[in-house]
Amino acid sequence: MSTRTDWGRREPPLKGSNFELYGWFFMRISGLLLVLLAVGHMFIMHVFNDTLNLDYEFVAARWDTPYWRIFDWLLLTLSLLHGTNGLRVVLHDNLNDLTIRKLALSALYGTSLIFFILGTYVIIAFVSQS
Amino acid sequence: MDIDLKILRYDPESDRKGHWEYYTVEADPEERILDLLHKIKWFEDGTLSFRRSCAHGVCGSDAMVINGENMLACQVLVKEVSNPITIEPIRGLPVVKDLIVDMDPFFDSYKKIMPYLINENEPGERERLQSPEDRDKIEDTTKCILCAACTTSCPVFWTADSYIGPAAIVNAHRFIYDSRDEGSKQRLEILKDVNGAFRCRTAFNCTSACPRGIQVTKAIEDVKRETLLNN
Amino acid sequence: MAYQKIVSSGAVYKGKTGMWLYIFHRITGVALFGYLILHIISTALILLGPEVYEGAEAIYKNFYFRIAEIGLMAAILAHAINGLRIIAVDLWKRGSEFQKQLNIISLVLFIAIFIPSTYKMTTSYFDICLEKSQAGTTLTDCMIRPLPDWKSK
Amino acid sequence: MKIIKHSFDGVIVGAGGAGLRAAIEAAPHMKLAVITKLYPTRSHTGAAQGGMSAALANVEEDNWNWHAFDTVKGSDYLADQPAVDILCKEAIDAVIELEHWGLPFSRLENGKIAQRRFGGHTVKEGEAPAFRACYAADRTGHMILQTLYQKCVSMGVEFFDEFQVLDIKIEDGVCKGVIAFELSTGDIHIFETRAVTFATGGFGKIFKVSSNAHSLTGDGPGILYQKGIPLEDMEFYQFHPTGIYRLGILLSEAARGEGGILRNKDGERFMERYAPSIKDLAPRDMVSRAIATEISKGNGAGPQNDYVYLDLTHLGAETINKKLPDITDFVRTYVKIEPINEPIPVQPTAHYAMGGIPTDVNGRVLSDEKNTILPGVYAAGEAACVSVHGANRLGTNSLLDIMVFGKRAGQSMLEYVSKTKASSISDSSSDDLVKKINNLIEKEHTDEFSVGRIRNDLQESMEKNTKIFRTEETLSEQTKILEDLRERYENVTIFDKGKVFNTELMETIELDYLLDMSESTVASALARKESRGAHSRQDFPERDDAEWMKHSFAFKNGNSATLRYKDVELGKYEPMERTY
Ligand SMILES: Cc1cc2nc3c(=O)[nH]c(=O)nc-3n(C[C@H](O)[C@H](O)[C@H](O)COP(=O)(O)OP(=O)(O)OC[C@H]3O[C@@H](n4cnc5c(N)ncnc54)[C@H](O)[C@@H]3O)c2cc1C
Ligand code: HEM
Ligand code: SF4
Ligand code: F3S
Ligand code: FES
Repeated sequence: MSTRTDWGRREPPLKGSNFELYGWFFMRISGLLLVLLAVGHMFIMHVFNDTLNLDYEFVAARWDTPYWRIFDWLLLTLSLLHGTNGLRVVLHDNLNDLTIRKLALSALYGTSLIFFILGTYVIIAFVSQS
Repeated sequence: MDIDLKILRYDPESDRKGHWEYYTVEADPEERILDLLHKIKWFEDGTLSFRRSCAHGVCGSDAMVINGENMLACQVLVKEVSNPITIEPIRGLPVVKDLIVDMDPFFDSYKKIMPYLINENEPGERERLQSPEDRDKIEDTTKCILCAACTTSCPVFWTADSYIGPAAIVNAHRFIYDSRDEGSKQRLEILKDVNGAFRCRTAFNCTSACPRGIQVTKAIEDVKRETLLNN
Repeated sequence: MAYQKIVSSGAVYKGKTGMWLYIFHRITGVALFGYLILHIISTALILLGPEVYEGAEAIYKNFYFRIAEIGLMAAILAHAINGLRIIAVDLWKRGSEFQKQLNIISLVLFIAIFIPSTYKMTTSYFDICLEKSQAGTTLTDCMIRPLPDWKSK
Repeated sequence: MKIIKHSFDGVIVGAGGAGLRAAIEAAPHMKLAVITKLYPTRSHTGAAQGGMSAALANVEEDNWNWHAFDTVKGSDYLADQPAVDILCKEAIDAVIELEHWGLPFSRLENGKIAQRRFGGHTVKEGEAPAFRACYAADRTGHMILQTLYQKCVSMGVEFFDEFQVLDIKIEDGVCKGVIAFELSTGDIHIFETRAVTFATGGFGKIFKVSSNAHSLTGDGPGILYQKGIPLEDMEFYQFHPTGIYRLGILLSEAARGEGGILRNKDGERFMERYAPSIKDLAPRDMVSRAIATEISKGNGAGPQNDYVYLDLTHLGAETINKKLPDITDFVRTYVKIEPINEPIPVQPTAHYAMGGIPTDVNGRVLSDEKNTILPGVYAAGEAACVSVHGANRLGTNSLLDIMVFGKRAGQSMLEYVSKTKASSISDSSSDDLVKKINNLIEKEHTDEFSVGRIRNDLQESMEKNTKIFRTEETLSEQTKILEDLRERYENVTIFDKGKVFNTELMETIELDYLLDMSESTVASALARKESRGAHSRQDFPERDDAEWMKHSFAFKNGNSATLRYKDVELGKYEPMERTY
């Protein structure tokens, strides 16, 4: 047997980014939490209660307890993050032109950030007027 | 019996838009779709172009969309598909002529995952030992014939051509789970890229398309979990 | 040589259930994100006081919106259940082997929750409508007319 | 038509097992190009099923000398024994080397490479069937091809995929380069090089029912034959006993190695009568003749009494699914029966060319029967004739052949390149070829002279007249038919006038080689007045060692061949009667 030294060539060890892995994993974990938060929220507001009965007082009463404010803020944050990351993947899949993709992604991140700030502000700043 | 075929034709020199062409050929129910294509090519219309070689499903030349699904033309019999038979080139790769697509991007993806055994230890005079159980772990994925039926059936690949595709992941799996290989860390590193395994959205088209019956999605899922656990 | 990427054939790829579920999950996901944004806006109006908030809410108080609401419920429910299915396929070692069974379980689960919820949301609409309206109002009236503003009554 | 020029130290034509193995040897030390008309992984080596022999002795005592004995006896004593010794001795390293490169062999409980029985392989010179064939289920060739390609990828070997070589330039008896046609563009590429290895595989497409791929058209031998290089032992073409009825798709001998049995229409295990000691595991020529004899005696099954059964039903689902998964899948796909419960209809199928481009044991091409070496030209694999298979190849020895002699051809190339200076090739060297192609394209298309029809007639007539049993009469008839076909070929016309992927044009040129292969086969067969190995003359049923212990060399002479002969190189094994 001849002596060879090239048993399988090795490239310099790569250091790939974990972003995609974490993004993927986050989608599953946030999905699990959203089952509680989003589905829970929806059933409470739309099924067990009726939205016809939903008025200013109802909201004010709910946000009287900090727990519901935390619940809603978590829902806001997680669904925005989950949705944004989801849309990031959708844009990545469908826009092969790099400039267009970059623009679209920037718009997405900008929108999400604005609505995150707005939503957070509403939840924190709300003071019942009644 | 008479079989009607409807074939998507494209010729970069004269027909840049592509069109459907209709043929009728006489065939036995036991004949392969490939035999019908040959009848057209040899006795009717020599310009019809497609790849083929082995004619029994082991070389991976003739993946095409037959009645809306990816198959090897040499592996499907006339009696197994409904008449008329529509045939198109596989999707997501540039069409070169008729049913022939440019396979280079596909093979480039394959080459990216370091598809060769990596083990720097001197193996000695005799074979490396491997238990039958360890060998079984790679039984499924070593069957791959690189026909591209899986990759070109994947809805993610159709729109995002940078996606490395199921075939490359299957071949990475073949080495990652080989007890003799030591390069799995690097391969997982490559596959966790934006264009790697995490682009897969579990559509399962690949698994149904694979003419070798490889559990393609399962292999991809193994790789995803392996990446997660090893990080 | 300039190659054409795909000669468009106009024919649909006959994918399996997984492909359709993938498309479906994507559509519901994007739709839900759109709804989320609208929802944040409409909720934010609450800072402007009860009149503005309730004025905006009043737009929703008709039967057509109730149908849309059922649609929203269905979308969240379906996206959530399908999401759980995807999580099972991804994180459970043998998930991909039981793909067919998981599909069936998801469908059954969806129907089992969707139907009673829809029932509740529909009947509750009519109950409230009849309760708040003048005597003699029929179900058809409830369906075609916006709800009376019982607050100001 | 664009003409593009490249310059390399060496070129390998063909990326099957033999070509890739040569490339692995040569690539690290020179500027090498591998040109292949198919993507490398589409080569027909990938279709090989049963195994690759080497006396590893993993299951039981074994010895490469016994392997050599079996090979020589199997060859009906026509193989050159020194070459056989090399083959069998280097077999062991060849298998280990593949394992080290990652080939996923099936394994024994103790972790070693598994081995199975195969036709004609015995222990202690004929005592009992031997466990010698190393295998990976029934897709050994697939694994070999993949592993070699993977090795090439890891080494960064330069491939020209889907380039069809159509000509070689030899000036003053020295190789100058090859000329190839790029399928995707229709451009002509001139490869300036000092050394060329032909590893283009077999030419089973001269027959109608064949286990060979559509691409196996004898291009390498054809190109050289047209340049005046002879073809050796062309009368010996192997017919594999178990092809799927009518389709010819191979059901590996491994099926019988694992215990499968051949039965005639009455369910009788007829091989007991033809080879009492090893029965169904007799060499292929004998089993194929036995089947043909059964059929001609009316013992064949089916409405036309024209096939026999391969019975695996007693092996059990477990063995079948684990050891023969692919071939049983072929049966399910193409015959629509369940081989676990039903016997499979089979008939002999054209399988392997023992003959081909004459080479020495280092892969160097010989330009005549006096062992004159043609500098810079090499051949390996099924395209070549070393000769280690003689008049009949043993199963599993071909995968071995491509590994052992592929490597040696690569080494010879290296040695030659390191000793010679680069020479140049003129830009006009592709002129003949361009003219030939333009002629074909310009001719008005007529149905009568279409490639498909001529080839069809060729395959049908070869099937009828030159298959397992031959006589003076059938061979003379075939000679006449071939003359007629050649005349039609002169007028051949094509439909496709385009540049991009003009596969019709390529098929037309391949048909030329198929005709060459047929003409040399028939001429050699007509001349050899004896029966030996796969060459079975009903008018001369006996082997005639006094007169015919020699290799034939067929030189192209118009539409026929001139024959000359070379003595067989004998060794330690004395010719004896071949009984099993
Ligand atoms: C169905 C089947 C089963 C078999 N099973 C076994 C077995 O179990 N054991 C065993 O030992 N043997 C077996 N054999 C025999 C063995 O597989 C072959 O003899 C061997 O693989 C031939 O290898 P090769 O490298 O010479 O040619 P191939 O693998 O046929 O490769 C030929 C190459 O040449 C290229 N080529 C051809 N013409 C041109 C051209 N003009 N220009 C450029 N490139 C060209 C092709 O693209 C291809 O890459 C089997 C054969 C068949 C058909
Ligand atoms: C209720 C519980 C939810 C669960 C269990 C859930 C689960 C998931 C999962 C697992 C994915 C990844 C799909 C894949 O990788 O193939 C996903 C994608 C997505 N989700 Fe959700 N999700 C939920 C709610 C939401 C909500 C409320 C929104 C809206 C903001 C949303 C928007 C999206 C989007 C846009 C995607 C990307 C779709 C794609 O990549 O095709 N999801 N969801
Ligand atoms: S995994 Fe299956 S479908 Fe995909 S390339 Fe390999 S053999 Fe073809
Ligand atoms: S079809 Fe595509 S999305 Fe994943 S499961 Fe298969 S690769
Ligand atoms: S021709 Fe080889 S796979 Fe179909």
